[in-house]
Amino acid sequence: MARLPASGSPAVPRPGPGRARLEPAQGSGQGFWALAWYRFRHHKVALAGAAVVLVLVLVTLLAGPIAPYRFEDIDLTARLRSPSWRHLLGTDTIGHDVFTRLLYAGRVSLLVGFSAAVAAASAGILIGATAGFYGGWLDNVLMRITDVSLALPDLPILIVLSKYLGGSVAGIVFVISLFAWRGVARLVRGEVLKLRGQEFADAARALGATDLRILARHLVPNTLAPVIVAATLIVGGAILTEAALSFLGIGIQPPVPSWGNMLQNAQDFILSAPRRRPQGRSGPPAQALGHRAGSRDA
Amino acid sequence: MQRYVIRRLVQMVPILLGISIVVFALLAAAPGDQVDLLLSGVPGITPADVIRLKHVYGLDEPPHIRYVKWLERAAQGDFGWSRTYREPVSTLILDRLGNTVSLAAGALVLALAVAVPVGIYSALHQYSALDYAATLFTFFGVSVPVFWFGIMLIYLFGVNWHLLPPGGINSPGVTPGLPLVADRLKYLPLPTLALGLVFMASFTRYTRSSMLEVVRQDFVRTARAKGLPGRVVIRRHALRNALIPLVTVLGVAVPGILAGAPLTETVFSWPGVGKLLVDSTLGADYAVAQGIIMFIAVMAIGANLLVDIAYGILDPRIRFD
Amino acid sequence: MADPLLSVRNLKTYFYTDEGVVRAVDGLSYDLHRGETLGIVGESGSGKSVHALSVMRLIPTPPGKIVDGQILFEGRDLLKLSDEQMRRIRGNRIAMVFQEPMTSLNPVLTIGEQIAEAIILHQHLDKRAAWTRAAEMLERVKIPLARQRVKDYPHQFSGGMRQRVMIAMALSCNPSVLIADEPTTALDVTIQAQIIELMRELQRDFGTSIIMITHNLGVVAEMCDNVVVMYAGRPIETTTIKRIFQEPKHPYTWGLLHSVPKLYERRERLIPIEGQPPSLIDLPPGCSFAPRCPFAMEICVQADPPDFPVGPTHTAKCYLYSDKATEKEKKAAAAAGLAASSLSGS
Amino acid sequence: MATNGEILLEVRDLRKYYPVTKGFIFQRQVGAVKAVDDISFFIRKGETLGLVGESGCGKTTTGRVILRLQEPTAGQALFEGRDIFKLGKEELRRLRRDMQIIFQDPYSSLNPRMTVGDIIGEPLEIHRLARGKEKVRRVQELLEVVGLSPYHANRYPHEFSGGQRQRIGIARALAVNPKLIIADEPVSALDVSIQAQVLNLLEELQKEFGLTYLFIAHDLSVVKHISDRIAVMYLGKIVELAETEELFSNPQHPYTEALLSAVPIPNPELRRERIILPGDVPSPINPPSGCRFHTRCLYAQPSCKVNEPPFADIGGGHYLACPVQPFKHQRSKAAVLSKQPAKR
Repeated sequence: MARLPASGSPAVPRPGPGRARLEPAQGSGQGFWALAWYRFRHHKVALAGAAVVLVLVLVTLLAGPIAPYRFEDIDLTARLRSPSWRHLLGTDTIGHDVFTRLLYAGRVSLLVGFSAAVAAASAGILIGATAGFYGGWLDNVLMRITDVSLALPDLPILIVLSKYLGGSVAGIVFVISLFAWRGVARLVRGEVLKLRGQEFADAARALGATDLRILARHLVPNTLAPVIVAATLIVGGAILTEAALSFLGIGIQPPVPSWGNMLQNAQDFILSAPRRRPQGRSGPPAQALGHRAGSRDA
Repeated sequence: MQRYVIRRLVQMVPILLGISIVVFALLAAAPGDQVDLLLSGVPGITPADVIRLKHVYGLDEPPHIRYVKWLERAAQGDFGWSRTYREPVSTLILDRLGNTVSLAAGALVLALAVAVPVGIYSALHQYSALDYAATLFTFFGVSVPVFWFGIMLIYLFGVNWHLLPPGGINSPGVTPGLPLVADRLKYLPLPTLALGLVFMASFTRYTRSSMLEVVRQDFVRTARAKGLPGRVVIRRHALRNALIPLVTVLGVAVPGILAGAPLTETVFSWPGVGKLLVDSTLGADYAVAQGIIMFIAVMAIGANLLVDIAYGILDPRIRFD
Repeated sequence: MADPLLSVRNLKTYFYTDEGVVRAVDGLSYDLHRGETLGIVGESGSGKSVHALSVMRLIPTPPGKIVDGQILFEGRDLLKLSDEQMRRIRGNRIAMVFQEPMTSLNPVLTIGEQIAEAIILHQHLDKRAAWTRAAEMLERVKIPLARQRVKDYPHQFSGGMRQRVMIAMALSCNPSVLIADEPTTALDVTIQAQIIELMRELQRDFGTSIIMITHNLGVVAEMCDNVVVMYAGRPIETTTIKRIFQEPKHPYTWGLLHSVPKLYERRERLIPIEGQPPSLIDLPPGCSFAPRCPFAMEICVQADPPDFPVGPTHTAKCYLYSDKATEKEKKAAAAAGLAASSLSGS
Repeated sequence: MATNGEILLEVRDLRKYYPVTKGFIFQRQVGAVKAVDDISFFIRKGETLGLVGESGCGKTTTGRVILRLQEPTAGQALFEGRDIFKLGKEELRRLRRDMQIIFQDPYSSLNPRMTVGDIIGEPLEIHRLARGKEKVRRVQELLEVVGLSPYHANRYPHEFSGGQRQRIGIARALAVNPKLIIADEPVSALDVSIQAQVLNLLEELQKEFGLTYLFIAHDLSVVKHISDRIAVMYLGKIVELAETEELFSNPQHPYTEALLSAVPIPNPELRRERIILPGDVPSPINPPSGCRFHTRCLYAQPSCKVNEPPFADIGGGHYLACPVQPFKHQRSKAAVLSKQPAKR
């Protein structure tokens, strides 16, 4: 991995008096969460993204009541229909209602996305915090592995893996988290290393706090903000990866709908029946867009 | 510098060994091998045949022995034999590597060519209309999956408007030489754009934020205090400092592009190693899959090495380390 | 005395932030004469550095803006010049040295390039001559092996050496005004002594007028002829170097002098200035120091005091020196040591 | 200051080297940064020992190693006769009630995610000194002791100014009723008008609670103000140690002399010829041979390059590491200073 230029220089400048600080020093009277909420509210893009995500989550969770059909329902008499009041987004090659399947597929996607993010973030925090806090050879080996594996293109390996482990939602979540924890681990390790050198961590040690207490009360809570951002990115990334794998035919298998396998279906159809509009076009992109937007700077 | 490069090259050896072990282990752990597949495919095969075949292929040996044997042969350029294509894996890969590399290189160049100027403009004219447009584009770019965007491109340019071929790499029956190259140029734009979009977006974002950060640095203020005109301050003082970190992003982008290749190539029926990987995985052609992953790993790690070296050349703080 | 070289009149620089308008500099006036070293003293947030960037017209806009005032340099108002005209003054007639030597030089250019570019720009020398001059300047600031070191990059120099490079760069076009913004704050004390010595020597040789911005009263005493003390964006006392230390008139100046421990003075309890510096967003209506002032009167919280003359070349922004203060109040202040105080021995 | 001469902490031959390593996976040591290299001193009960030096001289490392925030390379540190460096984990945890630290940076020394009450209450929790209502009461008491208000307990660090944060840090250190406090540049990040408030507070607390301070700083006037005795460090070594008055009126080491003369005096009448040391402080990775100061010393003899001077008492508890004492008569340059009123 390329090293970024170190800012460390022989004479560390003291944060001496005379340097202007423009941040409000006193009297604002808010806790950390209040401050975070304040910033978030004033970030229009983040707010818009969050709104989109919220709507999507609600809609997919309520897929049962909302959807007009069951996802496996097939109407062989009504194949490849254009959007109509009966089939809001039309039907696919074998007569599935596209709108219904889009909703259920969203459920699968969100499930995969959130599960992978939670699994990867937990593993990442655990490994990253241990490596960063204890250092030494363990850290060295762990980080070399992460460095190298981060330099590898993950999708090709995922493709091979999911051929055997995929197919089911659980399998896909497992395979995706297998690769997603590395980023979190590296992030947490970096943050922990930085925080460990901060004086409040030393203060806790000087007070006689145990390692566990220092980690749990002082270090990890301070890494959570960037971890949450990274985790939301994992949600988006996992949804895309699942879609990609399903699109290639090695992810979620029909009849369970997934945005990926629906697109695969659509592609076959575009090339074979060129005059129709492809279906599912607003699915994954809008979803992912919401996620990315929502996670940025949050 | 020379010693540094040599040291890094030597370091690549254990890394590649590690990767090959991991990949080999993963494939070995996968249920079902070539013979098991035969078992379900060929009628009338007996258990005795299975034992005999497994022995012929060396599959009855423990995995570590098999790995060592594989490694021995791989070191001599022999990555095994493809069952489906009935060709040596190395020939198979080398035949298609060119297609993938040209696609990836095209995507990278396209991404950079758009991202760097847009990112710089965006940073220097923060909150301008174009900055907002660029930001919006960035969101779009990083959110859109390659395969969806590819299908849309095919649908619009290939199917609806008939401007460009919807897939493939060459029209049938084109004579080799210049006509072939000219013909190829029609097939390149869509997959290149599809593959390059994400990187275009993320490079733009990176250039913009990097530039914004540099412009706030003390030394830029020093340059202004010298009375240098604004463009000189930007060109001589800000730009280089802002673009050096972009090199790091390139290092991360190369594996990313190689990762995107299977999808793009599948969507556009582009005969590269990515599509080959997908096909061979679907067809349980292990030797091919393993070979391709090793090739991709070498390319990714090689790119990383180049990035490190480039960094050393560009940044005097590292050059004089 | 002749006309001042640089004359700042009622300068106001505000920053428009989400939290409100930060009045970083709020009505600063002073004169700088030829060959003079003027100290601008204040704590963090007093507006001394923002003022320096205002004179250079380097305030980042937005959020900052010079909203009022004049900066007369050789009779011309710098605030009325076009960008192009101002550019020709910056680095040429008025140069600046910054606080952080570690980050103020471009890491990817050699120091020769960085010094020479200003010389080429303003003195219209060719590249070769500019580099020769750059090397000469490095010699002037006593960098060993200067002729070879022009080809080195900033990271190959220590903090003290980088500050020398900054000074060489600033003086390379022989400016008439040098603004030094806390040039020694980031440095160790023995290195600080080297730099102060160097600046004094160069001022003798080049005859540059210096505006020395610092929070360190010792540095002021060592280098300056006259002093402006700033508090919360406003100048509260202006006088000569001797009078500021012997007869500080403003309660803040007085408090500042008593709150720092002295190296060669009998050990006694320090008299701190109580309370915290005010936020520059919600300044109190009266004197901004009134909430911390031990001598504050009723009028002090109602109206911002103007400058009162308290000596031939001495003004203080304090109602104690007006007829608003009763004899009793004046006496109380005098009894506490203010006004009549001369720093015994020190 | 009430010192009864009893020694609270004695440091003997303390060394702290940081290995300089190279290598990708298998790191090998190629050298060492000798941050602290064989120093010895003691602190008496109730006194303040000032440790002064320029950046990189090892003064901060010394403080942290004594607290075992970093492990020493060699040496002993006897606290009430027990060697701190030999304590087991649990014994060390108990010792932390007796030794505390106050940090330089009021911004990074308080956990931004905890309320002031949690920050000050944490030591009470860790050592099970108080819980529930009792803890709340103790925290409020401590806040008052350092000059803050009890209602500040519910606020977060970012709502306070630098000086107030430093008070919070002091309250945290006081919570365990320590005997020794290592104050690591406690006022150098503060504005001058605030420095005095904190210095006065530290002095008051010392009187009230009978505290012993190891006061680490680079600002000589501050160290002079607060210390009973002062140790001067240069490049990992203590070069001189003496009673404050003695050190200032009779500095013996050429480095001490230069350091004193380098401090700008806030008195324009006293513009004086100063001793300007040539060059920069050398790197602690390859410190100069012999006396480490010889490369910048104005009085260096050829032998200084070779022989490392011993650190010895030259009489009256004045310790010095310099074989040449040439400048009793050469000190005319700083003579102006002796015109000051007598100090005793």
